[in-house]
Amino acid sequence: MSTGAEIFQPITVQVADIALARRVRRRWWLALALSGAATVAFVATVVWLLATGVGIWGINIPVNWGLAIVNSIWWAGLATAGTLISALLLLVPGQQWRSALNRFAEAMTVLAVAMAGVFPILHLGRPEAVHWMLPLPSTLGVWPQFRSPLTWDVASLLAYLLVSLAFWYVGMIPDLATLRDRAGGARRRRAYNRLALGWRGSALHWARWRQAYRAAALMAVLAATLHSGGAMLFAAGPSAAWHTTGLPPYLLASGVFSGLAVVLLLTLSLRAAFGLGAVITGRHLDIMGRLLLVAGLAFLYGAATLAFGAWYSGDPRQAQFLVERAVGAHAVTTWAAMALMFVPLQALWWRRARRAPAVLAAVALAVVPGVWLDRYVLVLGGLQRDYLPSRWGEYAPTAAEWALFGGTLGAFAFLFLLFVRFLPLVAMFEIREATA
Amino acid sequence: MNTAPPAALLASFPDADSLLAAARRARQEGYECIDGHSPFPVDGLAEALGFDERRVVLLAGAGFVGGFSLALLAQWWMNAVDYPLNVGGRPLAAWVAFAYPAFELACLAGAVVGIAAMLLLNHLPRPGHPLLDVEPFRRASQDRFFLSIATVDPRYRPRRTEAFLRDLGARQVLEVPP
Amino acid sequence: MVSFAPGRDHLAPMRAGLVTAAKAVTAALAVVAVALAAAWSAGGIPRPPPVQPVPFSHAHHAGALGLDCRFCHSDAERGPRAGLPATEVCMSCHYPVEVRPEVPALRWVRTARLPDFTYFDHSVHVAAAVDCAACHGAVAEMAQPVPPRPFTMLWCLDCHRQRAVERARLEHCYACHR
Amino acid sequence: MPAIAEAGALRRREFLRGMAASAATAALAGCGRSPVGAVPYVERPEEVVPGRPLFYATAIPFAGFAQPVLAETHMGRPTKLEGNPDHPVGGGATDAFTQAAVAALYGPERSRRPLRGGVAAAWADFAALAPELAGPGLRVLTGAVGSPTLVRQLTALVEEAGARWHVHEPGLPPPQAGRPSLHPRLDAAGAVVCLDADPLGPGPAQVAHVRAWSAAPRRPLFVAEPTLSPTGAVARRRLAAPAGRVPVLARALAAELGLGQAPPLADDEAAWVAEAVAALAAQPGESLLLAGPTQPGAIRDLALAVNARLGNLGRTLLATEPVLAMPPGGDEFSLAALVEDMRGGRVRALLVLEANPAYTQPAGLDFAAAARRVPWRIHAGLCRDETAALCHWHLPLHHPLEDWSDARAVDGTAGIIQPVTRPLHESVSAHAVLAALLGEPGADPREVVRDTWRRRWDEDDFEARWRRALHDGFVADTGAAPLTLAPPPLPPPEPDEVGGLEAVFRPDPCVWDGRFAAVPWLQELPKPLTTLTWTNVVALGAGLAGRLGVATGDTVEVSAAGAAVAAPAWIMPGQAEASVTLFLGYGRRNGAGVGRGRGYDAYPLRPGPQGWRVAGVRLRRLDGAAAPLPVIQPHQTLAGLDDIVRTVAPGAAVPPPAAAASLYPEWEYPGPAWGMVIDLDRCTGCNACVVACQMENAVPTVGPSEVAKGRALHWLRVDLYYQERPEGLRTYFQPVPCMHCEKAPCEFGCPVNATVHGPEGLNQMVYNRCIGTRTCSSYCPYKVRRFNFRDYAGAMPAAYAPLRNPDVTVRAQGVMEKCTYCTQRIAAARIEARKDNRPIRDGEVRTACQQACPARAIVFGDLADPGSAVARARDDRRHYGLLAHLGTRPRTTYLARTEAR
Repeated sequence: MSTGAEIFQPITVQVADIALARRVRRRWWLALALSGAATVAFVATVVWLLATGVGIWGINIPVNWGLAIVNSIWWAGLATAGTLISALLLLVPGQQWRSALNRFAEAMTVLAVAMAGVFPILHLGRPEAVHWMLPLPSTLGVWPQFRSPLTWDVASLLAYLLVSLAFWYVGMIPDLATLRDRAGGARRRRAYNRLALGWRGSALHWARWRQAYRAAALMAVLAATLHSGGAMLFAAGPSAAWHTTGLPPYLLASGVFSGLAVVLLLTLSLRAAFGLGAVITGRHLDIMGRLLLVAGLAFLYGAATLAFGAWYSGDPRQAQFLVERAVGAHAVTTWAAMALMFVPLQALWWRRARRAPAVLAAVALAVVPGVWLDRYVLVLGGLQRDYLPSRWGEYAPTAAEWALFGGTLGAFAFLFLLFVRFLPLVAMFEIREATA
Repeated sequence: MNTAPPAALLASFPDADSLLAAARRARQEGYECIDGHSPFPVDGLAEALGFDERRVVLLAGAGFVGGFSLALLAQWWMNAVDYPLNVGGRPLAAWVAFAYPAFELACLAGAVVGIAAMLLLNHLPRPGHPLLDVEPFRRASQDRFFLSIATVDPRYRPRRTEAFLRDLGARQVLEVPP
Repeated sequence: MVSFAPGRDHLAPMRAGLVTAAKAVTAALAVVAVALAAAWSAGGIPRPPPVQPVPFSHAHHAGALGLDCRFCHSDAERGPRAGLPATEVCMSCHYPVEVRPEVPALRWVRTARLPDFTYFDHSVHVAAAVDCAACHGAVAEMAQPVPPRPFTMLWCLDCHRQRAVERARLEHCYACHR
Repeated sequence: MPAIAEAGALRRREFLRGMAASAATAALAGCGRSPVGAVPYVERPEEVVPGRPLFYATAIPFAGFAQPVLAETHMGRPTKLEGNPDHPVGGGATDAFTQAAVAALYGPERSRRPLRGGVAAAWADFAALAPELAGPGLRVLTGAVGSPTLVRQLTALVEEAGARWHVHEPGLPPPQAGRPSLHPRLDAAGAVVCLDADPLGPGPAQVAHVRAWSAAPRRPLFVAEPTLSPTGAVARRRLAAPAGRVPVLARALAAELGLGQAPPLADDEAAWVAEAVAALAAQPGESLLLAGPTQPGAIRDLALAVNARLGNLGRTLLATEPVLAMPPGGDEFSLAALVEDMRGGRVRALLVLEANPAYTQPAGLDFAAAARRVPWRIHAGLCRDETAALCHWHLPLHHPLEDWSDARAVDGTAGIIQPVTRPLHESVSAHAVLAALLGEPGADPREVVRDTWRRRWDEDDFEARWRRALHDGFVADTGAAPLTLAPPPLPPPEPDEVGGLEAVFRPDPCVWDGRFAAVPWLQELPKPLTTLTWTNVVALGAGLAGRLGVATGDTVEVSAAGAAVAAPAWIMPGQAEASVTLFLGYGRRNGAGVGRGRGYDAYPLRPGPQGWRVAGVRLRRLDGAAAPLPVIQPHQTLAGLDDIVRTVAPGAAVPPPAAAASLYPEWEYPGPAWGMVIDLDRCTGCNACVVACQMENAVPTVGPSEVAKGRALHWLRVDLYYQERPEGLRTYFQPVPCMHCEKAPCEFGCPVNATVHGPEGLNQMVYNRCIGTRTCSSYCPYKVRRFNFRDYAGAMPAAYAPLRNPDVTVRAQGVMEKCTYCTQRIAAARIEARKDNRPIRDGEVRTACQQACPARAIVFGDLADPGSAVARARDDRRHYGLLAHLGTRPRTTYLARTEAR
């Protein structure tokens, strides 16, 4: 009979040693330096923004929400995919496929939500008063206004961030224990032991842990679903372009779509970087491909439904929004988005393509910016062509806005690299469980 | 070899099944202060050791419900009671609107309470547990499976218990220092 | 069954410490809260009276002599600001017409400060029979009066909410802000 | 408005002196933080209640005519001008220029002290020098003059000192000496035909005309003009005809009525003439034919003859003795004559009094070179402008709000101009300058003015009448004496204009002839028919633009008779294809503050001091990318949406909207329910409401670059829509303030309760609570909310700080702001009503826009009171709510535009 040693040792060693390796590859340092530089630029831009105000952006009346909101809902959308892969699949009985991916998918979620949360604060006219959105007692005696979809957004972003953070950490505890037990030096051992809360794999601990972990997973899924990428902020307003119940599912679908693409990219790069072919097998890629295809088609259906609804409503302004989207100021953006999102995607109908990392990477690399462009058109569409033609206006993002967007990308990469370096990026115990 | 009696005996097993079998036997023998240690959750092990509780789940549920109602109540009090303001001609007690943040905060409360309950019931964090000082026990988080019998167990007898563990098929039996 | 948890718990002091810390923080917060509440109800931390250009005693004029506030602050019932008496008003009592000296304009230091972004009209409050003391305190007993309490929004609201025939009338923003 | 006894006026200025410190601190009081120090009066004037405004009746002269006003002052600083409701002209309304006049008072461009050769000098030095300047060699150049006192002094100067007086008024044709003033009575005319005439357009008489027209705005109005004007915009039938073609139309029209020979016409012209004639002939004696002052005198005579034939003289067209005074002798006293004399060395001393010939001179008239041959050149004006730069002496003049003077309104009614504040700078009164030349250096302007009236009134009740005049703001029964006109002889027909491109000149609707270029509020005021700000353009027709391959914003070169200017092109709806329009007043070089160097200077192309048209123009496109123009409203079509500007046939009703079902509870609105109704039939897009709103609510300007970004801050905007219809071009003006929706989307969008609904139905905006999420604006279907993307208030020149209405909060960077229905006025009324325990009366609260509107298009009041004017307006058949189908329940609603189809 095969003992644990033979089955479990390889995966343990392989994953654990990524975090425990004494010497780090130059590539990692290079990536860290680059993303670090972007992060510094981000911080500098933020300082500039806070010093001079949102006047340095291209926003105006009517387009008073610009890149900041686009980025926010884009990041929030990415996050939902991580939750889906890890939490939702955890609740689906009898599948272990997720085990290889869930850990870094969750990390992606946590970081993405954090990035999504940065923008709403930066975009305030008076960021110094942001705390007025929280129910803090004061001598003013005035409270937040809870009918506002923006207050909903504050609550849901906050909840979503903390829930996914907790879910991620709790799931990591046993693997941190593994790192502790394989760590060489006493200091690292102590550090990982603290992080692992002294986990000792007790049967009772496992039992209670499982209950808590599943509960957290459920909460994460609920939070993510309801938040649906901040769609309420748009759907609840009277703007003809946004005011539809179809918007939240639309944003959710596109969010999952883009998020899956990002997870796929992370999967491929980690797999290549650390030779995790044994852990992340072709089967994983195949399923990821299928999921991406399904999500893409779901989103396509959602988009089609919205368009049909707009046309079928008979409301001239909704129709006009469609036309504006198709042939208006941002027609190029619209069609670019459509092409990027749906044309390369079709390759995934073929099994061979789904198992070819290069193809998968290409598709994912097209989808992610595609969805961002779609968000851009959506946000502008609702504002630049509102009810009164006299108030129709245009908008062009400024350098400051682009810098902030790039900055969050950099910060995301920076933090993710640290995660890869110091934390178990694959759920080892789950793979053990699966292989046992 | 120190003279003081050990805190517990620790038997190591190659795989989950043998640990599970051993745990069942030990229970039959009437041992009470026993525990299993595995690098992944072994189905049925806890139950085999007599674990039977749903407190964590129930507390998480309570957290969800409590969080929801508390959030709902707080919003209603702030917007409809303490400082009622006509906001866009909407109702003062806009339950549908209040439900949205309430639900999100309920999710937060549910997750946090569930996890907190788990940690408290498990007496975690506890980085200083004596088991962690046992060199071979490090495999418990990697590829080994252990059964521990505390010396405080009424059925514990130094020689007999060790022998018992050995014929359960333990690869080795260690003494956990006090 | 009992989980294997022998005596030596390195973290016990830490947990205990955490608990005590938590208690301490809560207690501190409570104390601060109570103090602030007391400060508000008692009218905040009273500032020492500033040095005025002339040693004028409200206690003497309003208290001993029993002058009506509006004798000097005559604008209180005519307009938004209570106003300060023109020097000629002081003169009219202190000097007979023929020997009235030439006096410079006095530069008083404000003690009652209207908060920023608010518009207050004395005349309508006088018309509504709000006693001067309600805001300015027992001036007649203070030689150098300072407002008994900071003019916070909550404090204005308290009064508005009680006095208004119909609450919304005086509770809405434009009652004070523009 | 308190009666101002003479003593009171004196004491006022004394205490103003004493109040200097407090006035300064009071200026800051508007900014929130209250000052630490408090300085009471030593002796207090009765009429002053700190924190309550005082109103004084006075007047603002514009192109020689008095614009009667009530000046609102806070602790001695004027903050707002309202029309004088008791005055026979205007009935309490004002135009945009008058609204902005108070801003000009504080303008940082005003010169601070007398200058000699550019260095600071003393007024006394000039006073000492003045007598020796008087004499035959002295020339005085003024703009149009209507002030009796000024006329008296100038006449004295001419008669006693042998000086000569020249007049140059670039924006308006001066009345020919000896000819009567004509006063069209639009209120009496049942049908009006305008030949290149723009009675409703900007100018000294705009308020009077618009008010008269608004008596019944749905009357047939026919306009033929080269470029779209406000009058053309509201016309029932408009013909785009080159200015050179208008005389032909005039003769054709006359011929139809039996005067002279009918020239050949094109079909559309013939059709228009036929309709116009029919309308005129339909109501003889109650119709009116107007030929524009920009048309040749012969055509104006022809129009007069036609009116005579129709029996309109004395009924719809009154003639009076000239209101403006002119030096006898016509051309001999023109600017050209002056330049000629200067060049000939016949001028020893030149005094330029409130005129700017160095900038406003026409083509080929080199004023500067000629002036250099004058030994003594003195300039007296508010700013150190282009002309001042040429002069040895520059004497800063008082602003009318600082000065004693008198003036006559367009109907001739005289009024006394009294100071409402202490002079801000070392300036003098124009009367003092002339008095000095007349040998009375120390003359007190007040006494000079009193002298004028002493001569008119008998001595015994002089003081009483003087006091009364000051109190009322005008002298009763001083209207110009009517004359009976003999129908003039039919002028001989002139040869028709040869075809080709013509250029017509128009004063800019916002900075006029350039005199208002320094006022930021007027610079940022959208031009009514283009919504352009901060610059001027060359307007040309779409067809011409197509032929030349010119797009809006392209730079084009307009050249005529050797001169050429380069300017941005603007494709103008309703422009006659054969003519391009150049707007005067831009390209200022000196003393124009923020207006300096903006736009292009069209004067070098102008054929004469009063040239309005130059033929044989060449136009070509210059290379270079199209410049982004600071336009307030880029989209000026209705995009096929018919629910924005509703139109109805005469007498028809707007179909009532389907009752918008609502899931929300009905809110109780106890007490006054404020609402506003705006009549689209009456609005002529004159923009007076826009500036009035800015002055009342301390709305800063943001500058051209921010306007181009779409960040203009006007609380009240006048939307402009063009629509090509089979019956011709239609122009719609739609004033859009905040709708104060009862189901306001903005409010539920705000996360911090910064905008909520008040018990009186006001959509309240609390600046100090706002954190700037801008959700409210995203949710506002009307986009009436404005955001402080930058610290606009702080960026205004400090000189304007005292202009801020102390009853309004100064908005900080990063907060939303919008129309509040002038809540400070509502608050004042509420307080007064509460003090004497009565409800607020109808008409007691008037919003700034309503008060300024000469067309009475805006009605405001309590909807809960069925008797109120606004409630009655809501019962009108034409009543509708903008985008009411959204269920927002707007409190601001409209009366549909009536259109005969």
